[in-house]
Order: sequence, then C-alpha cells, then structure tokens
Amino acid sequence: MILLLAYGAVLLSFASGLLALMMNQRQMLLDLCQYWYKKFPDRHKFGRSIFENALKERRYPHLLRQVVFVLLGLSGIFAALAGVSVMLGQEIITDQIGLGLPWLPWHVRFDSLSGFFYLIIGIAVTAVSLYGPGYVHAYDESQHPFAVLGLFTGLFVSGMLLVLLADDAFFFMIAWELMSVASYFLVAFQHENPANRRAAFLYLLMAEVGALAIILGFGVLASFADGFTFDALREAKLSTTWASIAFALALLGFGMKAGVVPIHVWLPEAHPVAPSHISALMSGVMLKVALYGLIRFCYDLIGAVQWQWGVVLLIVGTISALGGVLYAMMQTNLKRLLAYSSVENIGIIFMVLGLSMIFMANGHPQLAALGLLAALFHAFNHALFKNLLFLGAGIIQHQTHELNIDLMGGLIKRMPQTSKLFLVGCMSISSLPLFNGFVSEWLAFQTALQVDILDNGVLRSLIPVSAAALALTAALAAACFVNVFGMIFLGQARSRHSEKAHEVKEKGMLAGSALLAGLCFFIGIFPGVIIHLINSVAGQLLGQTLPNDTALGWLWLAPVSSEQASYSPPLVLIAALIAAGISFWYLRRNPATVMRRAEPWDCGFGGLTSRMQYSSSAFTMPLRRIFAGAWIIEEQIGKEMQGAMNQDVATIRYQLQIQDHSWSRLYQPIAQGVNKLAKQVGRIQTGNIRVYLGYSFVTLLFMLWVIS
Amino acid sequence: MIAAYLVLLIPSVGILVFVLTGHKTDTGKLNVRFNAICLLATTWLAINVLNQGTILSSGKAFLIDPFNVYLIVLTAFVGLTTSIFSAPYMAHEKELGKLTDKRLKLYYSMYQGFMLAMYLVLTTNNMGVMWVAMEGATLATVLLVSLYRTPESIEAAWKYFILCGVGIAQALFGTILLYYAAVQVGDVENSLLWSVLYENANKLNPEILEIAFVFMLIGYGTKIGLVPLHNWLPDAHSEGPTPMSAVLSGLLLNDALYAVVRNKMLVDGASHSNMAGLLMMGFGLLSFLVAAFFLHRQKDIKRLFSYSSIEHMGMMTFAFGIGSSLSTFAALLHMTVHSLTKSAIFVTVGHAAQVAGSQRIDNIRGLIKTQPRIGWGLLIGTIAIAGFPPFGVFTSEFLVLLATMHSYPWLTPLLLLGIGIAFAGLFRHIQPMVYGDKPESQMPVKANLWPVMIHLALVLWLGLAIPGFLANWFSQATILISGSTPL
Amino acid sequence: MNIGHQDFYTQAILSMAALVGLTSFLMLGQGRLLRLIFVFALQGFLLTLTTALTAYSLDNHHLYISAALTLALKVMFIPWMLRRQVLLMNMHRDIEALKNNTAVMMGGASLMVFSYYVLHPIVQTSSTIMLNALAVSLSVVLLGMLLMISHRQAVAHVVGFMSIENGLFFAAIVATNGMPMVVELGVAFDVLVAAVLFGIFFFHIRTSIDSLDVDRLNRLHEVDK
Amino acid sequence: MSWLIAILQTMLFATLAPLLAGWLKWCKCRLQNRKAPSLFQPYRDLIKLTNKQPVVAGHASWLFTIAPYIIFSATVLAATVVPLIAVDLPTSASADVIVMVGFFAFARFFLALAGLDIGTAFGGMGSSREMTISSLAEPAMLMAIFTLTMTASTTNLSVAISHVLNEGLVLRPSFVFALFALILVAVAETGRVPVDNPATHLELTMIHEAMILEYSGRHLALIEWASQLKLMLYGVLIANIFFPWGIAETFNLKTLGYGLLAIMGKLAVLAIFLAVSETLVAKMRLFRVQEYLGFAYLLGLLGMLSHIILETSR
Repeated sequence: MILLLAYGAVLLSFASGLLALMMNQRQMLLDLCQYWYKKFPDRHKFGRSIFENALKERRYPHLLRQVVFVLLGLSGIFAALAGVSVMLGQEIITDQIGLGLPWLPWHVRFDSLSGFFYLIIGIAVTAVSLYGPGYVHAYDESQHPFAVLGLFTGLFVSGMLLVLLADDAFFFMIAWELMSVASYFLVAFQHENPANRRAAFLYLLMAEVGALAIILGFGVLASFADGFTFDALREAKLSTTWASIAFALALLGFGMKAGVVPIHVWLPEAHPVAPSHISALMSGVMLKVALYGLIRFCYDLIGAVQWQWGVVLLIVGTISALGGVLYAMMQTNLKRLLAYSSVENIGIIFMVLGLSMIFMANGHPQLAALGLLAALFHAFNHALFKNLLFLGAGIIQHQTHELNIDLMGGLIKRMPQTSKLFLVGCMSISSLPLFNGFVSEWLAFQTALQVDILDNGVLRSLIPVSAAALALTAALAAACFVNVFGMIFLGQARSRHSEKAHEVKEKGMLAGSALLAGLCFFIGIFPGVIIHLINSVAGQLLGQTLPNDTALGWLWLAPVSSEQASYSPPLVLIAALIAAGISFWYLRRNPATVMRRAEPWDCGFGGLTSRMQYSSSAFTMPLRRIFAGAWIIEEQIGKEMQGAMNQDVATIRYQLQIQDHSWSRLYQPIAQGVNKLAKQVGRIQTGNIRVYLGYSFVTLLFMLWVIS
Repeated sequence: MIAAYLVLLIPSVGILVFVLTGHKTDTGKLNVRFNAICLLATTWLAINVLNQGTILSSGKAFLIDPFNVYLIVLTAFVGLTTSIFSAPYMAHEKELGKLTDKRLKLYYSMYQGFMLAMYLVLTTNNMGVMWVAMEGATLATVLLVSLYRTPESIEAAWKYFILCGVGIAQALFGTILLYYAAVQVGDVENSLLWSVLYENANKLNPEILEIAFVFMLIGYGTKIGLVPLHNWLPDAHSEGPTPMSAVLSGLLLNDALYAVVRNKMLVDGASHSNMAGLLMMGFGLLSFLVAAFFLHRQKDIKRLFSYSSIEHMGMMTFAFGIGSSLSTFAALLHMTVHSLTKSAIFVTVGHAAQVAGSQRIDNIRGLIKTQPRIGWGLLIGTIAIAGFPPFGVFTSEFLVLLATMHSYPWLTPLLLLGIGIAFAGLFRHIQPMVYGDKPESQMPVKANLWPVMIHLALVLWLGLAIPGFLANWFSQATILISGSTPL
Repeated sequence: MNIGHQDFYTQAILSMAALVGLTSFLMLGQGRLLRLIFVFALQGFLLTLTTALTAYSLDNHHLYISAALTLALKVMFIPWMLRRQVLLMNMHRDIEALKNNTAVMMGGASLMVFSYYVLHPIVQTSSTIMLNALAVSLSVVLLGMLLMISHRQAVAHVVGFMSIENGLFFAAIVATNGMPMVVELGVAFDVLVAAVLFGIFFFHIRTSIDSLDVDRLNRLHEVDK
Repeated sequence: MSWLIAILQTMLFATLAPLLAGWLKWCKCRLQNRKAPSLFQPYRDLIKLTNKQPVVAGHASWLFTIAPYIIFSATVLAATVVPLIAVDLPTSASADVIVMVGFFAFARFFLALAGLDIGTAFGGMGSSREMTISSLAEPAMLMAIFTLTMTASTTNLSVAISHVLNEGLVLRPSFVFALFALILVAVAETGRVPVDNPATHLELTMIHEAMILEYSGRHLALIEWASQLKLMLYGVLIANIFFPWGIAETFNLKTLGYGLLAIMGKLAVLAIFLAVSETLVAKMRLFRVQEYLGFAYLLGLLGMLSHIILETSR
C-alpha cells in the first residue's frame, strides 16, 4: 500500500510531464475526438460535450496547464503521504521492477530515510503545483513552450523520487542522471539569454563530473562486493583506505550536487536562471537529494564511518556555510542571493552531519542520532523556507519584472500578502526563535556542545570553533536577510517597475507560498512532530533513537536530557503573546495618543527621495570591508569634474563587481588547461597526408618493436 | 541459410538496378525499398539464428553466430533508416544544384555497394574475404566522399583512400601471416576459415599470431579510427554527404572493430599472454582521450561528431581489450547503441546544416526556434551520446567503468577524465547551436525525422531494459569472446 | 644454412627476393616519375616471374592465374595508366627534389634489418630461407610506405601504394604459395578498382588544385596558424 | 508557586531596568564632574514618552509601528530566561541560553528592519552597522557561553548557575577568560562606549540611535525600555554566572529578599565599573570594532582551550 503510494507519486509526476507534451497536439486530439464520435455517434453524449468544451481553442491551454499541475500536486501529496506512513510504520519495503540489465532488475527499497526525503519532496512539490499555474501563465507559448517546461518538470520530480527509491547502483545512477538532465533542460528553458545558456552548460558539466565521481564511488564498493545491488554493497568488506577513497568520491560527487564550497560555482549560476518554481525545487529539494545520497552512501552502504570523515565534513561544511553566506550577502540579484544562501545551509547540514559521524565513530550512537536529527531537520526546514523564498522571489519577479534588489523598495505596501509570507521566510532562514530554522540550529548547537564526551583533544577544540563559525553564519544570515527584506519591501521604490507593482491576482501563487509559510511557523512551534518522524530514520539507520518525549512533556524539546537543555516553543509563543498583548493594550488605551502621520525629517534638503536610501551594497559595505579577503572585489569610482579649477564633482559613477574566489582559482585554470591541451592535441591533425602516413608507419614500427 | 544469401543478393541486385536504370525521381524510394527488404531478410536470418543457434553454411563460406547476427540486423536497420533520411536529403541537395543525376546514380549504386560490402564483412567465414570486403567498402565509399567535387571533399577522399588503403594493406599482411600460421598446422583449403581457425586456435603458433595481430590491429584500426591512425576519419566524415557520414560512423567503424575482435579471439586462443588485449586497451584509451580533446576545437559540426565517433570507438576497443565478460558485454552493447545514436545524430546534423545552409558551427544558431524538431533531436541525441541515462549509452559506459574498476582500477580516472572532457567538448558546441534566438536567414527545411525518433526510442529502450533475445545474444557473444558469462 | 645447399627453386626465389628488394630501393630514390613507373613495372614483372616459378615448381595451377593477373595488372595496366596520366598532365619533365635522400636510403636499409628482426620468432616454424624471403617482402611493404612518406607527387603515392601490394603479394607467394583462389581474385579485383579510382582522382585533384603535389592538399587541418 | 515567582521576577526585571540605567548615568555624571539627574529620571522619561502622541513618517509601513512591540516582547522574553533572584524557575527550562541569544536576534532583526522602513539614509546606516557588529559579536559571545556550558555541561542557565554554586569557589582560568570575553561582548551588544555611544546623535558615529531616529512617543519608549532591559540583562548574566552567590535556591521570602539585594549590589558595582570605563575610554572608529570583537572572540577561544587543556583531565 505504502509502496503503491510511492509508485503513484512517481507515476503521477511522470504522467504530468507526458500530459504537458499534449500542449501542441490540440488538433490531433480534436481529430481523434471527431473520429471517435463518427464511429460511435450515440455513445457518451455527456463525455463528448465535456471533451469538446475542453478542446476549445481558448480554453484548452489553460485547462491543460491546470490538469498538469493538478497531477503534479497529487504526486506531491502521494509522496508526502507515502513518506509519512513509511516513517510511522518504520517498515522497510523492497521490490523489484523488471527493467534494467538482464541480470540486474531495478531494485526498489523504501525505508524511513527515503520516506523522510519523500516527505520533503512531497511538500515542496505540492506547494509548487499550487503556485505553478499562475506563474507559467505569463509565459509566451511561442517563446517558452509549456510542453517543454511541463515535461521536464515532471521528469525532474519523478527523477528525484526514483533516486530515493533506488536500491541498486545502476538504478540509482539512472534516476540521478534523469534528475540532473531534466533539471538541465529547465535551467536552459529561457535560453535566449546567453548567461542562461552558460549557466546551463556549467550545470550539466558539473552534474556530469559529479555523477562520474559517484559512479566511481559505487565502483569502489562494487569491486569488493559481488553485484551492484545495495544489499551486496552493504556486505562489501572494505579496508579503511578503500572505504576512505569511496567516501572521498561520494563526497565529491554528492557535494558537487549539493554545492559545497569550492565546487559550488554552478549553483548560483544555474538556480537563478530557471523559472522560479523550478529554482525552488532545485534549491529546496534537489540539494536534499544529494544529501540523501551522501547519507545513504556513508551510513548505509559503507556502514563503518570513520571519525576523520566527520572532520572532513565538518571543515567542508564550515567553509561552505561561511562562504555561502558571505557570497550571498554581496549579491544584488535576489535569486542568486538565495542560491548562495542554499550553499550556506547545505554547509550547516554538512557540518552537523560531520558531527554525527564523529560521534558515531567514537562510539556514541545516541549523540550521532542527535546530529543526524539536527542535519535532517535542518534539511527539512531549509526545504521549506528556501522554497518559500524562491516562490516569493518568483512572485516579485512576476510583478516587477525585476530581480535586482537595488531596484526595488517599498513593496510592503503594494504587495502586502507577499511581503508577509516573505517575511516569514526571512525570519525562518535567519533562524529566529518561534520559526523552524531556529529549532534545527538550536539542535545543531546542542550537538556541538556534547563535544565534552569525546576523548580526542583536537576534536574537542575543533568542534566548538566550528560551532562559533556556525554562530557567525547565523548572524551573517540574519544580516543578509535584513538586507534582502529591507531592500525589497521597505523604504521607497527605487524603480518605476516596483513603484507600479501590485499584489498578484492568482490566488494559487499565494496559496503555495502560504502553505510553506504556515508549515515554517507550525514546525517552529511544534518541532516534535518532525522530530518524531526523524527518530524513526535514525532508528533504522543507526539503530539508535533519541530519548525524546521527555520527562518535561510533549511541549518541551529536550534532545539529550531536560537537565542539559530544553526548549519549549509553545510556551515561548504564549509568553511572547502575553508580553506583546499587555504592552499593546497598555500603551494604546489612551485615545489622546493616537498615532499621527507626518513627513519625515529630511534635514532641510527638500524632500526625501528614494535615491537617498541605503542600497544593498551600502548596507553590506562594513562587512565587505571587514571580510575583504573573502571576495575578489573590483571597485571603481569614476568622477567627472567640472567648474573653474576642475574641482567640482559633476557626476560620480560607482561600479562594484564581486567575484567568487573559486572561479578564478579552480575553474578558470582547469578550463584554460583543457583549452591549452586541446590546442596541443590539435597539432596532430596537420593536414599533410605524408605526415599522416608517417604516423601510421611509426606506429607500425613501434608496435612491432614492442612485441618482438 | 537462404536468408543469408538473400541478404547478400539483394544489395547486389540493387547495384545492378541502379547502375542500369540511372537516376530517376523515385530512385530514393527504391533505395528505401531495397533496404527494407534487406531488413526483412536479416530479420528472418535473425529468427533462424534465434531458433537454431549458430549457423554455418554448407561450404563453410558463411558463419552466422550471436556475435555477428545482431550486427547484421543493426546494419540493415541503420541502412534502412539512413536511406529513409537520404531520399529527401539528396533531393534537397539536388534542388540546391549541388548534385547532378549522374552523381546521384553513383550515390545510390554505391550505397548498395557499401551495404553489400558490410554484409559480406559480417557474414563471411573467410578472413581473406573479410579483408576483400573491407577494402571493397573503402572503394565503394571513396567516391561518395568526393561526391560534391569541392576541393575539400576531393582532398578528404584522397586522404581517406590512401590512408585506408595503406592501412588495410597491413591487415592483409596480417592475414597472410595468419594463413601462414594456419597452413603449418592444418589443411590448406580451409585454413583461412574463421571457424576452423577458432577450433584450432590453441595449435597455432603464438608468436606468428601476435605479429599478425599487430598488423591486423594497425590495418583494421585505421578503419576504426584509432589514434594516431585516425586522421582520415574526420575529413571523410565531414566532407561527404551526410547520409554517408551516418553509415560510415554507424556501420563501417563497427565492422572494422568486429574484424579486430574476431582476430583477437584467435590470438587469445593461441597465446596465453594478454598482449592483444593490452594493445587494444592502449590504443583504445589513447584514442578516447585524444579525441575528447579534439572535440573542443571543432568548427565544423560533422567533424565534431566524427571525433565523437573516434572517442566511442576508442572506448569500445578499450572495453574489448579488457576482455572480462562484463566489459565485453558492455562493448557489445555500446556498439549497438553508438551506431543507433550516432546515425540518428548525423541525420539531424544533416538537416541542421541544411537549415543553416552551412556546416560551420558558428553559422548554425537557434535551431530550436527555427525548427524545433531538428533542434530537440540534435540536443537529445547529443545528450544520449554523451552518456546520460536513461539512454543506452549510459548503460554501456557505466558497465565499462565498473569493469575497468574491477580489472584495472588505476585506469578509471583516465577514463573519467576522458568522459568529462568529451562531454564538455560536445556541449560547448551544441548548446549555442540549438539554443538562442534564430538568425534571420535560417529557414525550416522539409525533413523526415522519424528515423531519428525511432533510433532514439530504441536507444532509450535499451537503456531502460535490454530485451531478452538481445541480452541472450549478447551473453552468448560474450561467452564466445571472453569465455565467461557476464555475472 | 648456406644458399649453395639449397635447391634451384629456393635459390631462384631468393634471387628474386633480392631483386624485388632492390627495385624497392630504386623506387625510393627515384625523383623522375616515368622512371619510377618503369621500375614499378619491373617489380611487377619480377613478381610475375616468381609466381610463375612457384607455380611451375609446385605444379599449382591456380598460381598461373595469379601470375597472369599480376602480369596484366601490375606490369601492363597500371604502369600504362600511370604513364598515360603523367604524359597527359605533362609532368614527365618534372624532377622531384627529394630531401634527405641519403637519410631516407639509410633508413630504408635499416628497415630491412628491422624486418628481419621482427620476423625472427617465425624461424622456429620454417626454414631460414623462407624467413629471409618473408623479411624481404615485409621490407618491401615498409619501403613502399617510406616511398609515400618521402615523395610528394600523387603519382608516386600510387606507385608506393601499389608497391605495398606487391610486397604483400610476394609474401603470399613465398610464405604460403599463394592465398586461396577466392581471396586472390578478390584482391586482384580490389587492386583493379583502386587503380581505376586513382585515375579518376588524378583528374579531380588536378582540376581542384592545379597540381598533383599532395602537400598542397592541406585545407583540412586543425592547427592554429 | 514557582510560576508566580517567575512572573514576578520578570516584572522585577522590567521595573529595575530603568533604575540601572539611571544609576549608570548618575555614576557617569559624577565621574565627569557633572551634576547628575535623579536616579529615577529614566522612569520619568518613559512615562512622558508613553503619554505623547507618536508621530510616524507618512509612508511608514505596518512593520514600523509593530516593531517596537516585538522588540520589547522579545527582550522581555529573554529576561524571563535569566535567573535574577532565584534559580530553578520553570521559565528557564522553556528556553536556554541559546534561545536567549535567539530572542536578542529576533529583537535586532526587527529593529534593523524598522531602521530601513522609512528610507532615510540614517536608518539604513544604523541597521547596517548594527547587523555588522552583532554578527561579529555573536560568535564571541557563544564562545564565552560554550566555555561555561561545557563546564556545567548544560545550556540551561539556571542549571548552570546552580552548578557553579554547588561547586563553590573554584579558580578556573577558563572562567576568567570567558568573563572578560562576555564583558567585551556585552559592551558591544548594548551599544556602550567604546563601540557605540548612546548619548550621541552625531550622524557619522551613531549606530543604535540612528535606527530609532524616526521613532517617537510610546514607540520610542518601548525601544528605550527594551534597550535598558538588555543592558540589565547582560549585567545580570555576568553577575549571576560568574558570581552567583546570594541568589535564592529555595523559594521563601527571606532567600528571595537576599537574592534581590545581592543582585542589586552586584549590578551597582558592575555599573560603576562600566561608568568608569566609559569615562576613561574614547569611542572607537567603526572599522576598529572588528579588532575589538576579534579580541573578545580570542578570549572566548582561550577560555575554551584552557577548559579543554587545563581543566579536564583526560
């Protein structure tokens, strides 16, 4: 039954993709319809009228879009249901599908870990399918055919779901690459823009390299096992060295997809250029699938984790978290900023996962479970709020035709609904209490604080440092999102587009976002719901659950013991409401002190204009100066002088370009190296036939010499 | 067995008909019909093999075993679909005034001639005849390469002719040595028959066979396009008419590799050293890597894909060289999917070039906007050939990688490097061609893209599931070649 | 083993081998096309003699057919065709300046040694004499390639190509007393077609680049200039 | 009973906070040879402000008007967590020290947003600087807190304080480092000299004041009150963690009274220290703050390391 739900989710998303292909086939359907009714004129009168109505020229595309997204939404709901039920049942369901290699059918396994990620995907897809119809409505069919978008969205979602189901290396890779390729087409969807094409290319290239690394990782395991099924791989007995090689390959492969620094560069290029609801899925969900892969590979397949791997993950995660947030802060393109922020969050998840590994390898499975819990919980939360933010960004782009936050402003009054939803997202991602982001971060800190239990002094001093880095990351993220929200919604409009913007008419777009925002808040108040589910994952994966549902009762969250730490969001919420209520009531009781509105003080310069506001680059200037080494900064101030002695400044032009270090340090050298080598290799093809004959001659002589 | 004779007879009749009747408006369709009948005949042959197993003709002149039967069907199939593509394509070329009736007559008769040579290479049991047929294939196609009579095409044809001629002469020397070795042990009459040689392989003198194999490898390797013997290949593929490029890439290279593998089986039987395998691995890997780099510098779309053919042939050679059952299985599968995919790509490439009126990559832009089917066909074909699942090329590459990991783990990084670089090389050129806004001058052309769709659908099918009978053939061929079953 | 102890047939074969090798060297150093073609025809004639000799000594009838084919193709048809082309294109007065002629000749000589070295393992299975003859034929093949590498004229390339065929043919005769008939016929047919095609190509190349210098066939390359 | 005490304690917190501010100002004036205002001047200011009609910029959004309430409630919530006169209160179990930091972040988030809402240059400037400084202060603060929590192996403030109490007077080098780190952070976070100067409205130097420049009336009162509360909170944190003696461990009138007196005494002393340092030290340039906070972080790290190396024997 559960498996049926899981399959249903895959098939529904697949069907939605295929159905989208019918976009241009209206005429064919019409003909088919005619033919059918000519043949059976008196049957299905009722159905006929419905059908003909549906096939009317004006309604057909609209209707088809609706149906496609309904199917997608159903797929999401099915996935979420399947995920929850498998986690509640704590079952492991296996199956085989008769496809694949002759001696290796596709193996399927649906357990709690898969189920958890199924839930993440399910929620995200449901929200996106609510959101989608309104968003894609704006696309011009001849320029951006819906058939393409719908098809690859469906394939993308089903690819992600299949990755979670896969139980053999071959099937896993097929699903994995299906996911990559489908999302590549989505990135390249608006391909008339050269930047998008470049991003798509980079994305596919990195996906390919990552996939190769993963295949090799499986290959390492498989060479110690008989067969490619995960069951066989689990049995593989590896020496520590080989296991470490396999881990390194998996980290490279999955890390590339997840976008850890320094192999993250494709991510901020690719995610922003896709349509917003796809960016949401990519940033919010696809990265999680990479995380799933890593967890599956390390905890499940290799099994015996080494603490050194944990340290590697911890360091990589810390660098990613810090790097991600620092880069995010410097972006002015909203979606790019969000993409970098995904790098940051993935970094946090990796950090905590690293902690979990360290504890696991040091023989503290309970703390390992805590770490895993924090990592998975943060993954879940990130999926929620990053989806929400991307959807919000989509609404903003939809309404203002603009993504540069330095050209927005004042939208809080023109788009009140959106602004509230977006604020929830910003607060969650800044990990403020009462919202979900805080809970997982709190759990991460709690995990890090258990470090005293370890024997290794280096680890004991390393982990708190990384925890401090986590604190820095969180604070910077808060700064970053204050900037984002402030620039977009507060102040005065900085461009005509944002001045003329208004709230979206499509209710679905708001509903999709509202669903996510509501979940952000709900999970922030009742984190126990999710923790309970994750516990079953930890139980299956590590054989150890948290001693949760503590002595303090269900209102409290006390992961280790109530002595050590506890947090009760509902109580905090109640207290906050009381405090705010009292102050509100008390201060406004006097009718004489009703608020008065007036022009703000403009220092006597004659009116406040939007150009006097702080821009985002001004906002981040202090941090830019403090962490100057983190970026490649090109700042240019061009002054035009005038006046008698050429002393007065007539105009000032300020240009700021900020680049990623890994681009010039890692990618460009490789690209140049390949080009250089290709140039050298090109010299083989001289064009002279005598030289070619010479090659053949020399080869012959050489070979003869070799064998004799 | 009648089926086998029929397979050879039909193209011969085809040659005669085309030579005698000259070019008419419906010659293209007639060509399609000949190929269709041939496909039927091969299917019949395949069914025979399916029922009876290996067939050896009465005079032992022909041998149909699981290794070649699927190649025969594949040849007929690609021959058919390419002829479907070529009919409107050549008609369009004639409209443009590039070709005359006389040349079209040459084209169609040589098309059948080439098919005949291919069938002969595959069906014959005689290593000498195999050589003759292989040389015949060169001779049949060399005039087609220069069909347009441009300076470039003549140059390409000349290079093709000389390099392949000289190369294949080495193969004849190898064959003579093989014969020499065989004469030492057995009866003179049947000493060049592969079935006899294979039975007596362990009696043959290993030293002679090793030398013979070097000559064979160099000789047939020139036709496979192994680096550094490949130089003719991009020229010949890029300058001839596109249907020719499709069959050259899809069929001729396969058949040359087929010949090498047949010889390798003999050498492996005679000598216990893994010399033949190592040589093939070396050549294969070198070709694979060098071709991957070449991809980056291409300016001509057909050259681009001909280098990709070199790359894939390199991979197959490498896989056959490893010699384990898994890698052999992978190589057999790769032969199939590569042929299908590459010929499909060449079909779209041909149309794309017609759309843009040029083969230069820089001039082909915005195909998806100009003619979506061609654009998507090219893009998806490239995705498939670059080894993305769920297409079959992925399956075979995956298996090759795992097999390498099993047998020669330290070579896998090189292989991965090659795959990555090749992929980047392909896509950096493909993307600008299919994406973007369309240039003013580009106009849609009349194109029949069913072959492309069928090919890609087949490749997709092979990627998702290998049908039982094919898997069975592959396994039997694997047993034949490597001596053990795949897993 | 001393050559004096061999029977007449073997002595004859060895002499022929020496002469065939010599003709290859003569071709290698030859700059004038007409002389080159003449030497090539001479080589073909020697080949015919060898074949006939073998046929006679073994009383093998199908080798007579081979001999006749060789005579017709390699002594008459191809030289005639090439000569006609050369005269037609007015190239019989051109002398190709061969670079490093001495080095090429020395290289050719060492190739002969190399062939002997390569084929050494075969000694166990046959007489030294056979080996020598086989080594000579291999070196004829290699010298043919060297000829093509060192000469720029397309006509010389064809001669080189055909001389490789000669070497192969010689090897087939001396090592195995000819190939099976069907193969021989097939090879002969291929050679014939090839010769005809070469004729066509000369014409095309001539019209396209106004010369038969293969170094000028260099449009298709991938070197950054 | 304990809930009642917790609520009482929170109210006490809120009512005492202006007094501490007044005392601080008083000390400072005396030290600077100025005539000091009354100790209760802050109360008067607050009352005056609440009775005034607030004026809000014409295009301010709902966020601007709602922010003061949020800021105030978040700060009050933080106050519930910190044991003032008694330990073992239920409120400190509902949130630990990390949550407390979270409450501060919450308040700061809205304060910064409010600063950006009007669209004046000052507001943006203040928000930007505030967020910068706080993001640098946060790791230093957590480093210091980690030292404590690792010693007591809990993040629950109440439990941690009991732990210190039970242990008695132990000379821990890590505590010394952590104390200094926390003091440095507290100075930065509460916007005191040398990081910020609450008394100035000079546009180029102000941070906190720049953000609330547009506020008036009851809104301003709430924000002012919240910042006084925050100052006291940090004071209590330092006083009760490092010198917890005197805090009530059982709930009866006597111990609670002692606890109150003890904390008032400790805070008074701390305020004197602060006043002295504010008198002696000049305000720093903005771009030297990172060095200052870096030093705080270093102290915290040293504390942590000395805890690991010197204090645990493994």
